[in-house]
Amino acid sequence: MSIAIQIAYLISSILFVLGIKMLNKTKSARQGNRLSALGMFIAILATLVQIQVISFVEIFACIVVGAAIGLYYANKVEMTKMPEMVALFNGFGGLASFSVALSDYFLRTNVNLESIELVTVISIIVSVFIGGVTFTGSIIAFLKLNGNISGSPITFKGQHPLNLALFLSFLTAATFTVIDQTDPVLIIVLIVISLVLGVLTVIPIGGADMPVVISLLNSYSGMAACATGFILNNNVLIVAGSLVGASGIILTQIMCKAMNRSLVNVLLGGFGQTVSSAGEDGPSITVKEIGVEETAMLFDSVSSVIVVPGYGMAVAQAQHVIRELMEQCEKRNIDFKFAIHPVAGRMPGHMNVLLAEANISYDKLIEMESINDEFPNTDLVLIVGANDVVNPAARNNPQSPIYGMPILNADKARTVIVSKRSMGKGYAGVENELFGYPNCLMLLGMPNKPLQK
Amino acid sequence: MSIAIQIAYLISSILFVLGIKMLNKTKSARQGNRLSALGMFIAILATLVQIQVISFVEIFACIVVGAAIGLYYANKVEMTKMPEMVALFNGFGGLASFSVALSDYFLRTNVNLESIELVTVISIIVSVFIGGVTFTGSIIAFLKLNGNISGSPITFKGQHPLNLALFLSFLTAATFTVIDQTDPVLIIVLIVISLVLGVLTVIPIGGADMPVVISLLNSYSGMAACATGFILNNNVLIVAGSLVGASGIILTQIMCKAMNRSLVNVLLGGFGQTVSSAGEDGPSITVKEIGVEETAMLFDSVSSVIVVPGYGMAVAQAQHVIRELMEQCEKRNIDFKFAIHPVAGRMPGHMNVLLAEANISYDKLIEMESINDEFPNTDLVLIVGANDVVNPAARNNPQSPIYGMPILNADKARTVIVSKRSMGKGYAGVENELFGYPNCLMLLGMPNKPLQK
Amino acid sequence: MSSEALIILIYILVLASFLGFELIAKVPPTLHTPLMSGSNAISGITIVGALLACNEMGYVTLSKWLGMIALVLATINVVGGYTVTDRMLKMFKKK
Amino acid sequence: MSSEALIILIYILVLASFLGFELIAKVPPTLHTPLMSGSNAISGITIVGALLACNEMGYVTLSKWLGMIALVLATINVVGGYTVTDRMLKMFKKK
Ligand SMILES: NC(=O)c1ccc[n+]([C@@H]2O[C@H](COP(=O)([O-])OP(=O)(O)OC[C@H]3O[C@@H](n4cnc5c(N)ncnc54)[C@H](OP(=O)(O)O)[C@@H]3O)[C@@H](O)[C@H]2O)c1
Ligand SMILES: NC(=O)c1ccc[n+]([C@@H]2O[C@H](COP(=O)([O-])OP(=O)(O)OC[C@H]3O[C@@H](n4cnc5c(N)ncnc54)[C@H](OP(=O)(O)O)[C@@H]3O)[C@@H](O)[C@H]2O)c1
Repeated sequence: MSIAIQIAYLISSILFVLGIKMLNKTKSARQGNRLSALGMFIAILATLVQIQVISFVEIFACIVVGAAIGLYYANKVEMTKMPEMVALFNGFGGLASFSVALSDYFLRTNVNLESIELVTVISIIVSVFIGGVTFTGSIIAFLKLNGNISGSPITFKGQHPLNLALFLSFLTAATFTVIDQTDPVLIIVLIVISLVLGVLTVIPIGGADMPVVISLLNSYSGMAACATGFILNNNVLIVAGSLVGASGIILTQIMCKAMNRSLVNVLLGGFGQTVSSAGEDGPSITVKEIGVEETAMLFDSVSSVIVVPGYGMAVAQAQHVIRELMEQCEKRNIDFKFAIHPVAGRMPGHMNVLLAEANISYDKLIEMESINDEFPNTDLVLIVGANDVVNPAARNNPQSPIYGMPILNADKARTVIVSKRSMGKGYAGVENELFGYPNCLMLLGMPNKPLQK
Repeated sequence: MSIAIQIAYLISSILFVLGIKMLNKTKSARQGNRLSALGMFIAILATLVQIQVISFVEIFACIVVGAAIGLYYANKVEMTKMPEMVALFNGFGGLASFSVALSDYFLRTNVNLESIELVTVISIIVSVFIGGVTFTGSIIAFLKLNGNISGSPITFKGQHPLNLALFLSFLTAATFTVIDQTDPVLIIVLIVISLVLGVLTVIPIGGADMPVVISLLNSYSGMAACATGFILNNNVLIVAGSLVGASGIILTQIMCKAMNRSLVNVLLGGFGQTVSSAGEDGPSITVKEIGVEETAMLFDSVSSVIVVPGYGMAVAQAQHVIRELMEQCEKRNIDFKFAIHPVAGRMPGHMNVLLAEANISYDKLIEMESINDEFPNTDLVLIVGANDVVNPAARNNPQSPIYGMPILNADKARTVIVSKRSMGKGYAGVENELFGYPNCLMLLGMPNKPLQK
Repeated sequence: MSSEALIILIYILVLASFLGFELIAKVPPTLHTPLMSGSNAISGITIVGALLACNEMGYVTLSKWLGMIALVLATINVVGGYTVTDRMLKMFKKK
Repeated sequence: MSSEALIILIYILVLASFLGFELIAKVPPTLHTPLMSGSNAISGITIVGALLACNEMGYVTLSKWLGMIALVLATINVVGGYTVTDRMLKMFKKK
């Protein structure tokens, strides 16, 4: 490899690091993402310079096709469909690493007829495994989120022992592959087990837990890129792969912590079944309803409003209506803010993206820690499609499955209006006692309609 | 190099990283320092295993001598003498890198008679330069702080052009060394210029600015270790050296920012001369004095006290008296806290170390940002030997040289008592208008005496 | 690969992982969705491997086809990932 | 040193420097004095170079003496630096 190409790879590694570093401020984030894209461009150019020219036509054809598909989906997808999109792309990334590893394996065993070095064989096996699991796992996650297959956990007896048995078989086959590198049967066994394990580990997990799974699989795709780096002895793959690996793990941790569940608990699956039965025997709550007219009148008499958005706002696409409400309130000098819970919605930062889409300035979105003290001095809290993230049971009721999860203290405000379709439960499947509080009024119906006062 | 030794170096690099990471919490800091020491121990062991056994006696003799000296000073030094100590050790580190580079140079040119590779020659020259500057620069800093030579800036006409000329000569000699590697005259020129430049760049800087200089030189000693790593093609030197290099640069930045001066301004030297003249024509301030008895009486009537320690406390070693005061106040249920300004004293974190020495729990030491809002609700603020860090001119007076520096809002408290020897000025050499405020009382005399009520 | 070369790759792996943890822990929750899609785009770096694999065309048919599949998929991942992240970040505005 | 080996050393330099900046920016002001003396002790890693230089004894007298000087100084830096940092950190107590 010539020194110029090496330096180009070094520069693109630095650009990836800087790009991620600049994501730590909203102001610099966009430029950071562009730097990171520039890094990718440099890495691709350097690689193109390095390879022989014979196959340029095929290469360009592949790139054009890939870029066209990528651009099309990236521009078409709705903001509410982000989790699905990341899942799909992530699956593609995993399959790419998987294919590169296999391509390299067949080249080495069939043409060069060299005995492959230990490190390389191991890296190939790791890359096939992680890449395969990432691929099928992400596709299942995508199908669940997209509603193509049922979002409810698919469990069967002996599931975990079966997974364990498959994993042990994989290890055995891997060991034999290290010894006899050229046996095609062994490599097919490795491929099949990886793909099957990806499916089996994701199907028992409920659709609502998919964001955690996707974030974890994102981390895996980074690790697969790392393993490919070890196969090809290429530093930029290792640097970029490690950064992605770390990113996925941290996001996963953040989500689990904010949901007050352990990663193991999420991965073992079947969440939501025990809870729904527990919810039934709770005392039925009597609520006070409020109509659209009365709500509009209430707004005339307040001076400060905090909006708590939740998953329901995302589904109903109510963010634009809320923007209009905000503009009207600001015309009347009503103080108007948003309280953003770290796991409101179904993806970390979900609400921020949707509200940004509706053209709401990001300095109006206040994070949980900063705004929790302000609720007691607030005249009116409007909860739009949020449920779990304002459930006081997380503070008061040690029996509740969400006990200990940090929540927004919306119940402390003078008046609370909850706008949602029905008395339906949220993600965690628990009753929300807030709805029965004396200062709480229910505004039932699709959240996007009634607010058009 | 055998694989075992390589792995040992890898482990010690990881231990250095973890050690510095654990310094981010007071609780884990001590263990972090020990992990880092363990990393050093492993690196030394690995190196000993690697070298041939012929010279073990000399090596052990050197290690024993060095360890004895190091242990002796480390256990003897007073906590107020920390800046001097770091300066001295830092100089030793620089000289060590300098000697290693030269040792390697003479070996390669005289014995192996090989032509040295370009990268290695350049690394040797860089290591000699940085190591040499670090050595003499640190020694001058030590002598200034220790009072062996005058702390006031030593300036003469043509100082900066002379430094520039020397630096350019160095570059010229370095270029020729790259071409003719074996010329002993050239290498002597390089050595002499490095050592002279270290002296010349530090003498024009005032004694009070030495902490900034030391922190910068600390960064240099890390870079020198890095350069040595390039000479010896050794990763652990590069990792450890980079960490130290980064640490020194950040601490330097923090100090400059908190003093509201640029690094260039510090390094060009001569600070304090213009300022003292500016101070003279300010209106003379009339102050109200208070005696020891009256102070004791005041303490009887208050329910909350914040102590603001400064450089004067360090010099007077008043921290132990304050601890006693704290114990008496706590017996009477008076709320007692410390407000720590980031550049109180003469070294970052200076006050924290001294108060810790006096056995004061670190959760009583509150940082500036957190405590500034509490002053208006505080009955009594006791300023012990601090001056610049509570000077309201930094907020009010755009003409003041310290304007813009963040300060502790001690003047907002109901009553302020200032305990210092005289009406003397602080580090920045400016009058403090706080002393003339209606709520401010002066308790003059050595701060350690009068507080023994 | 010599053991020295391997160790050095491990150094890079370890340092980059530590660095990744430190950098990402600082990203505010507001930006977690763009972070997820942006880092997903970075994982498309495997496109470098795909290009090298395509280059093996003509030698082994299987390797060639696998390389081409990998190239198309990795390009989708890279181009789509960066574009959608940019689209999202463009919306974050302060008024 | 081949250019490949050099580039890899630069990778390590760059990653470790970035990591250093991130880690040290997180150290609270309370611990800045111990940080200064502790990182000073780490810079004594040049002791590894000093040991290797001492090993060249018997070949060139000058190299030998320079190595021995370096070894004594680096040992002072390492042992003294860690000891005094430990002494300081021992005093930080919460009651
Ligand atoms: N953000 C993340 O990263 C993340 C990841 C995984 C899990 N989670 C979990 O998600 C929950 C988020 O809390 P949240 O308060 O934002 O929302 P939520 O509690 O999950 O649900 C809020 C309300 O949205 C309405 N809703 C549910 N599905 C709907 C649909 N398809 N169409 C229209 N409305 C629908 C429901 O009320 P109605 O039926 O009455 O309208 C529900 O009560 C937390 O429990 C959190 O742990 C978050
Ligand atoms: N911490 C750092 O990292 C650092 C580094 C470089 C510079 N600085 C600068 O140092 C200053 C620190 O402010 P500060 O409020 O702590 O202290 P200060 O303003 O420098 O001085 C406080 C008081 O200490 C007394 N004093 C000075 N020398 C003394 C001595 N030899 N013996 C006894 N008392 C003496 C003086 O009052 P009396 O003569 O009346 O007793 C002086 O007014 C800031 O200006 C900062 O920018 C700090």
